[in-house]
Amino acid sequence: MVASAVFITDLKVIISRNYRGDIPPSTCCAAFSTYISETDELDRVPIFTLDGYTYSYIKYNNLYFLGVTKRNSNVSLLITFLYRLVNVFKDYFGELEDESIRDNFVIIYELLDETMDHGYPQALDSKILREYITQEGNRMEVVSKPPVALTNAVSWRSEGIKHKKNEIFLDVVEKLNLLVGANGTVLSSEIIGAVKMKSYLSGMPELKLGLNDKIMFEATGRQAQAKGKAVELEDIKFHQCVRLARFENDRTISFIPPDGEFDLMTYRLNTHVKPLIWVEAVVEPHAGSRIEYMIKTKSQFKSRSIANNVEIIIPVPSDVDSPSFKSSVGTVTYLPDRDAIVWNIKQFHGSREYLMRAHFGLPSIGAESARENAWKTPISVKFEIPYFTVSGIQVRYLKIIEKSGYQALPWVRYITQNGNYDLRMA
Amino acid sequence: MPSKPKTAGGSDSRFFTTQKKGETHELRTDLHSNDRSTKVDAVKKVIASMTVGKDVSMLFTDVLNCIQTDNIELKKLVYLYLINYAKSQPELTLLAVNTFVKDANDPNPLIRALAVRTMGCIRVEKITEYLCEPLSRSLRDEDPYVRKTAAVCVAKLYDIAPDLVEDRGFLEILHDLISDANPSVVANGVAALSEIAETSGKDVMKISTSVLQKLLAALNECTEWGQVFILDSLSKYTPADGREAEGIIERVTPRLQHANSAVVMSAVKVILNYMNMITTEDTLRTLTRKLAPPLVTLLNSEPETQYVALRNINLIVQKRPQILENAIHFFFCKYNDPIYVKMEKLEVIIKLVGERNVEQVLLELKEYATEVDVDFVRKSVSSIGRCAIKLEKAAERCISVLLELIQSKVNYVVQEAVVVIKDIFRRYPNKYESVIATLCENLETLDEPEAKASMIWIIGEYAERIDNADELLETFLETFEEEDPSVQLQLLTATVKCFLKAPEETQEMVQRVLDMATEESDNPDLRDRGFVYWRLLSTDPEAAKAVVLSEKPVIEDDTSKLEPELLDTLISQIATLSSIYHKPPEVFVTRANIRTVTE
Amino acid sequence: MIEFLFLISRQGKTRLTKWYGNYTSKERSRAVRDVTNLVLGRPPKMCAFIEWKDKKIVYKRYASLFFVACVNSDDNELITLEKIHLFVEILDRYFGNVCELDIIFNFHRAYHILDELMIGGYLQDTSKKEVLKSCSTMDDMMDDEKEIGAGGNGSRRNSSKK
Amino acid sequence: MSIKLRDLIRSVRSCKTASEERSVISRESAMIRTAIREEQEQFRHRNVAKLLFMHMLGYATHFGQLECLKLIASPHFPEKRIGYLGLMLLLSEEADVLMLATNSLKNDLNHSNQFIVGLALCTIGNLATPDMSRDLATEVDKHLRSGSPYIRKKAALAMARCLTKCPDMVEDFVERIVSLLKDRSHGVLITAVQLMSCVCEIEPEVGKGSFVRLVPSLVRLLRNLLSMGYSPEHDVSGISDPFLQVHLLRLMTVLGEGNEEASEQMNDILAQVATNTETAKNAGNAILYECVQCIMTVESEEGLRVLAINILGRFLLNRDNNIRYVALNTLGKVVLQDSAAVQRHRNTIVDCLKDPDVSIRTRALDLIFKLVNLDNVEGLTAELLNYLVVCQSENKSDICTRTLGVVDKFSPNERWRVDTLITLLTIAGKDCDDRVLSASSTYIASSKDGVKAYAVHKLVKAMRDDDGTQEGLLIVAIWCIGEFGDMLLNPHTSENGVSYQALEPLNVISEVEGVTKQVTCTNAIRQRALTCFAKLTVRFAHCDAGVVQKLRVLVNKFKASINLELQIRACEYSNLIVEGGSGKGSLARMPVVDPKVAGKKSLRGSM
Repeated sequence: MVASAVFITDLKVIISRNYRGDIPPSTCCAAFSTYISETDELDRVPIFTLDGYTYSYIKYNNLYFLGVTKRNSNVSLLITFLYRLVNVFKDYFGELEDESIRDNFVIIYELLDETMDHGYPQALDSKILREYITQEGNRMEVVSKPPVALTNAVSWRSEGIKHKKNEIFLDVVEKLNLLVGANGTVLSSEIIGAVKMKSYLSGMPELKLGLNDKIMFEATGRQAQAKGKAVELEDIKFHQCVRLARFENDRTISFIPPDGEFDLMTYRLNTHVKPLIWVEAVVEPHAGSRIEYMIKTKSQFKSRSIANNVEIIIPVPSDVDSPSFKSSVGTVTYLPDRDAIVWNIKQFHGSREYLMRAHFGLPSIGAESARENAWKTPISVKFEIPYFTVSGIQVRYLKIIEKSGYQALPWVRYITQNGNYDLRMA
Repeated sequence: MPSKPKTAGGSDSRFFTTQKKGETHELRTDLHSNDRSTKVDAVKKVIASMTVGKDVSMLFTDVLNCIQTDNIELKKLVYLYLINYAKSQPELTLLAVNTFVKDANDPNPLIRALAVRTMGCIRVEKITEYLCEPLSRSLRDEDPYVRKTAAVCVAKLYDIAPDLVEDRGFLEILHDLISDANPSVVANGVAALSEIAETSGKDVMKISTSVLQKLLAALNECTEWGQVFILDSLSKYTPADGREAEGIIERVTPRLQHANSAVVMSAVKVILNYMNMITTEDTLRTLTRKLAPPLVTLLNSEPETQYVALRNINLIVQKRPQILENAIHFFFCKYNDPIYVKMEKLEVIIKLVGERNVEQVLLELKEYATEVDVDFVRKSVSSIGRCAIKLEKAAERCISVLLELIQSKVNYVVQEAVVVIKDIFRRYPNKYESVIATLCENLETLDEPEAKASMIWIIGEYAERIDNADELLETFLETFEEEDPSVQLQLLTATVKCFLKAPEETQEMVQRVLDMATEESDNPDLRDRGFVYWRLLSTDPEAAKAVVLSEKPVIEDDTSKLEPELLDTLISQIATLSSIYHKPPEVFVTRANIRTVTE
Repeated sequence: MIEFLFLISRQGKTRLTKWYGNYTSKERSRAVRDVTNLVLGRPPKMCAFIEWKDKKIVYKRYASLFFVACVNSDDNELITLEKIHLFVEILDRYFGNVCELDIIFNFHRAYHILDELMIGGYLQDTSKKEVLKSCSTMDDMMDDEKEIGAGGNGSRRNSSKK
Repeated sequence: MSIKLRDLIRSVRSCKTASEERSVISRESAMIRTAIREEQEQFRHRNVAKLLFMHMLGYATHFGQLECLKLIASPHFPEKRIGYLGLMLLLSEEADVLMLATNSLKNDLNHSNQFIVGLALCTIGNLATPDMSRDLATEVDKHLRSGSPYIRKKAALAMARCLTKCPDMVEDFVERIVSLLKDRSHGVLITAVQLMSCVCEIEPEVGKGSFVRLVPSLVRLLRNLLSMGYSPEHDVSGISDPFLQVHLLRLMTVLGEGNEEASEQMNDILAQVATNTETAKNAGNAILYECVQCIMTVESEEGLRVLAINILGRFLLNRDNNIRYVALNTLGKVVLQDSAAVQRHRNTIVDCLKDPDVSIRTRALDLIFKLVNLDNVEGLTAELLNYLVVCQSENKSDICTRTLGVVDKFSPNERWRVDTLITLLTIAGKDCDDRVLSASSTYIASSKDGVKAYAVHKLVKAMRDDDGTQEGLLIVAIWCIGEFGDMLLNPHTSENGVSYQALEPLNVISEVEGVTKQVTCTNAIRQRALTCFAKLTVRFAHCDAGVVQKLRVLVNKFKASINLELQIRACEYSNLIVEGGSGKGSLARMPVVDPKVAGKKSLRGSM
């Protein structure tokens, strides 16, 4: 059992669905609101039990999605369900906020009815849901039937899809997570990769994706290739369309794709990478009058690559005034709502080095609380390097077979971005 | 203009307000309208009021009146209304039964399923009987969508009328559904049976060899949610032997690659539970290697999922520390992690720390100990001490970090450090007393009982090495009466120790403390302790020495380790609430407390 | 004596806070949070008094707004309700059928009015007429001086009516 | 460019989320900080107004404090007005910059425009520090005799602040206040009366001494109000100036308390108010409520007091919760003077414990604790224990402590006392504090042996029935088992016919061991259990060797515990109870607490 009831609330219930009738909804919602408003934000936990009722919630914009249960439920499933429910709503209504919930309460009730039954998640694929739960009011004439996909082994794709042009786009996106200590050593670095697809293929195509996967080469006895430019992926997660047993067997990635956009797979690699963009900061505070920053940055990748839209975000105290900047390249902006300055460099070529100075006034009447945080927040960097992956992963082939025998072209792009890319300040 | 809602009457209502009247009456008229869209709009308005918590039960018959319709949207709304108010109007609800029965025979499977689903949600005992016939037909419906809905409906019915379910043979039909050709029907059948098994405590979810094969086959085919239901029921199954366990594990392992973290967690649960039965070293090693990456990957998911994962990893590393022995750096805190994630990461770090990585861990902990959040800082400081207790070789290094932190003079850092240094002393007796002097410099910052008690114990234990031990105790004694009992107890013991070590100087002091503990206190626990000392000292001082000053065994490093039996119980509960609380389900799954009069 | 006075909207937004007792900024935000929760959490038809710490909360709801006063525990709760009502009546006359929006956009005027009605938590006058008269004279003095602009645009009455 | 206040409010209102709001405010706040740094004078007025708005929403505005000072120093009225408003809202008494305002205030107090003087007085009345009060009191005093009632009333309240901050100045100014009572303006009168009450509070001796002779004037004022015809300016629902009436009554209460003569002078008017006040509306009830309090506090005649109590009785039956609340509240104050009259309403009061309104319940509870006496203790304690079951958990601790006070004072016999305490622990053992636990153990230990045996048997049963969560119950039970465990080995039948079977020593031990094994078991319980085991080696010494052996194992289990107290106990006790050890005598039955000590402790904690 997963949930007795699901609430969507901004501390007053906007909508709720009591699946099992074994909890008092208004009491539970009141108890939850009290918890949120009376517990310091820092002391809150996403799962808690009060008077025998357990509350698990996630927050999206100003909305709380809350599941309540009386039993020893599978909370992992519940939390995942709530996130997926948010995705379904986002897909249906675009931006998700209290108004879009209120404006669409009828359809939301329908969706709540279809996505969960008696506390068990059922169907959360919005593409399929859209086939029989639609937003158009004039549904009286054509009463739809349940899509076959709903109960099919292939629950993510309907039959009879047609596209004029059969195409498929692959984006290999790698995000670099990096944490650099105050003394300049790399504390942890990790690559989170994703193969994102946009599929516009007709019928029920069978796809097979080939990567330069070291383990696959080894498993199939191609030691030479394994030693070459192969990549060892540490953990791979697949979209539900991929045949996991087959992959487990011979590392073949075979699948019938959903139509449109989806993430085919994500992978994780734990390798020691040199920080692609290095930042150093020297800060000189003069309490009650002013504060000065000197920032140095260096690109540590090959000079023929270019990092685009680089943003170096440096924390500053929350009550500074009169910002002034001097930099050898790019633009610098003070963002008071983030208590930070952002140094923006549109194009950062490899193997370059730049300097920036910032100067602020500080009010004579101090508030210590305004400053504390500024010393502990790390510098963070955002960037994007096209035609490049840190791991060296490559798509060797994408075979597409459909019984009608059409030809389809796969398009592949590679890109590296920042993930959690933080450098602690000294 | 803003909305100016009505106020609770009286002459004040003219302030901040505009009036609105006769809403209910208007709705009632509209519900009976012949115009379809007026009717739909009226029902929508009723539901809207219901949604915001207004009581619209007085419109029951009027809404029920709309149930006969070929408009599926309207039908759904009326059904929703029924679910909400059926309990308050059981008699009137009976009037809806005909429509349900009719809808359950509708040519459209969507309508059939809707009827069955809704009937199950109407928890009125009177209608359960009418439910049986359409339900048993739906369980054999040609459309799998209806069958899977009916399967869940059996569980709903069991909630209201368990006898009915057993008498009418629904359990057998459910069992048959596990062999259904459609994987979604299998999954919901498993969910329903598992729930009934849990509620009734009867073994209705019998997994035979053939059922097992069906489940494993469905595992590859059904939706991600269905996979979780099946995995969870597999985790409760006990394989016949190691070979069978290995066989099932082999079929389950691919699930570790699923993008849905709930599927991953449930797969981990099955594997860990079955691993106990596996004896082949090779297989164990392979599994250990396979489990680590998916667990680490969970740390890249949403914070709530991370929290669930971390609480479970905490159990997993206690059960099988090898799995994540090389993964400690994944648990280092990110600046913007929520505090609840950071706290759990600290717990895991302490469980994974070893001689190879302790240097790096200490640097991290020191960094955390200067952050802003008080609870996190305190836990970081105490974690440094726990490293020392765990790793003898690193103890010295840990102590020096703690001393550095004490220099910060931050009140709660000092107190936390004192508490944990006391434990280090007990783990490595007579080794690090050189730091006592530094601790004594910070006496006046101590205002929390645990820190005070710790410091007093240190003074008593090392009295002969502290020049003015008796004076220090003396200062604490001045406030004896106001102290927390834990501090009083330590003062009592420390003073007695001092007296046994140097009777001349402390004669008067020990008399005073014994007086306060026995004559002037009414705390029976403290008095017991006081009288025991007093009687010992007055009858046989040598025996007193043997009792009080005897060598104590080195403390066990058992901080936050669970008892093996409990740990096994919890491992079998991975992904559930029980694994979050680290408590067996019966501790927190209680009947909701008696309602208080406020409600 | 009134320790502090709040106007809180039904949504929990603070519309006005006036402190007469001595509270540090930490205590202030804590009190706003606590009292807001207490008052909004009360079901309707309960009595208008809540015991809070060693003080007493006296509140009254006017449509979407709660007027909340904190008084000493031995103060006369019933007359406190009348004081609140007096304030509301003055606001109503000043703005002409006052609504929450008037207070939101003219919170400084509400403060000015309050300062003519109470000082240091004590009642300064019992006549609506007196209070309104001095407020309007001062408003005229504002208009006479050069227009500086801090929300002083537009005429003072009905300035926020649609 | 600086946006208008209106536009800022608008854009904040259009924010959907808290973070959106924060971002709008932070950006605006940064602009204002820079504007302040650049001394953009033309926007100062507007910027402070915006800061007021941000401040109200809970954002930092410390950097704007100096701007307020600059504004009040301006010659222009609009700037002064917003400056003073800012000063009063953005600064609290601690703000260091406040002292810089003294000079401007002094200047403005001498301004020719009375409204500017009024702003300064208002600021002093709301915000003055002790230093400012001392510096400005003479100036304020001057205005007490201003020609304008507008200034006089403001000066009176500014004076109230100054005197509160510097009570030593009361003597210098007290006589000046007296003359204010001759004023005709209601504004000046009400401020004067409040100022006098205020003075009586800070310096009761001086205040009462100076004002008591005014009682006839106060009575006259009140009489005039009662006889006054309709006056639209001061009437509230047909009652003439209820505010002034209430505050006059308040002042009279203070002056009449303990003063026969003054009370005598008030007698007639109080009777008149009590009988003639119209109670259809809240304003009338407010006066009546104040009047009742006055009657019950001053040295009034018996007949008048009866009248007052009857009014409260009527209030108690009122349908309006507000009125019932004040009735309960006032009955609580007068119960000690006239217990019998209040006892008459006992049932109504007990019923209030079931009211859905927590405020009513709290008042009723308070009152019930005061109503308890030797005659009704059993009935009322039963009601209290019932209430303990259902009340909110945060109140339980307090109710336990106060119930202990009742038990202390009114127990009819030892067994009732033991029963009550054990029931209390069974219901709220996890909420009650140490005093209740200590007292419970002490009372059991000091009872006669029959009651002791009954108690320890009963506790074993309660402990067995508990799910391991009522820590306090377990602590008391375990202590009693350790101390009187030998009594468990015999069957017991109490006077009320409850029988308990004899227990086997090993069963007793495993009951306690069972508690220590529960997941919910705390170290506090384990510590007590160790002492219990050690003592049982003596209580069960005559039993077979296996029993003591079992106890030794249990004690030894914690010898390496990371919990300090557990380790100390385990180590010490294991040395004490070794085979042939000489220290066992020290574990013999403990002397009973000197009742004086117990009394002292629990009294301190009781009410």
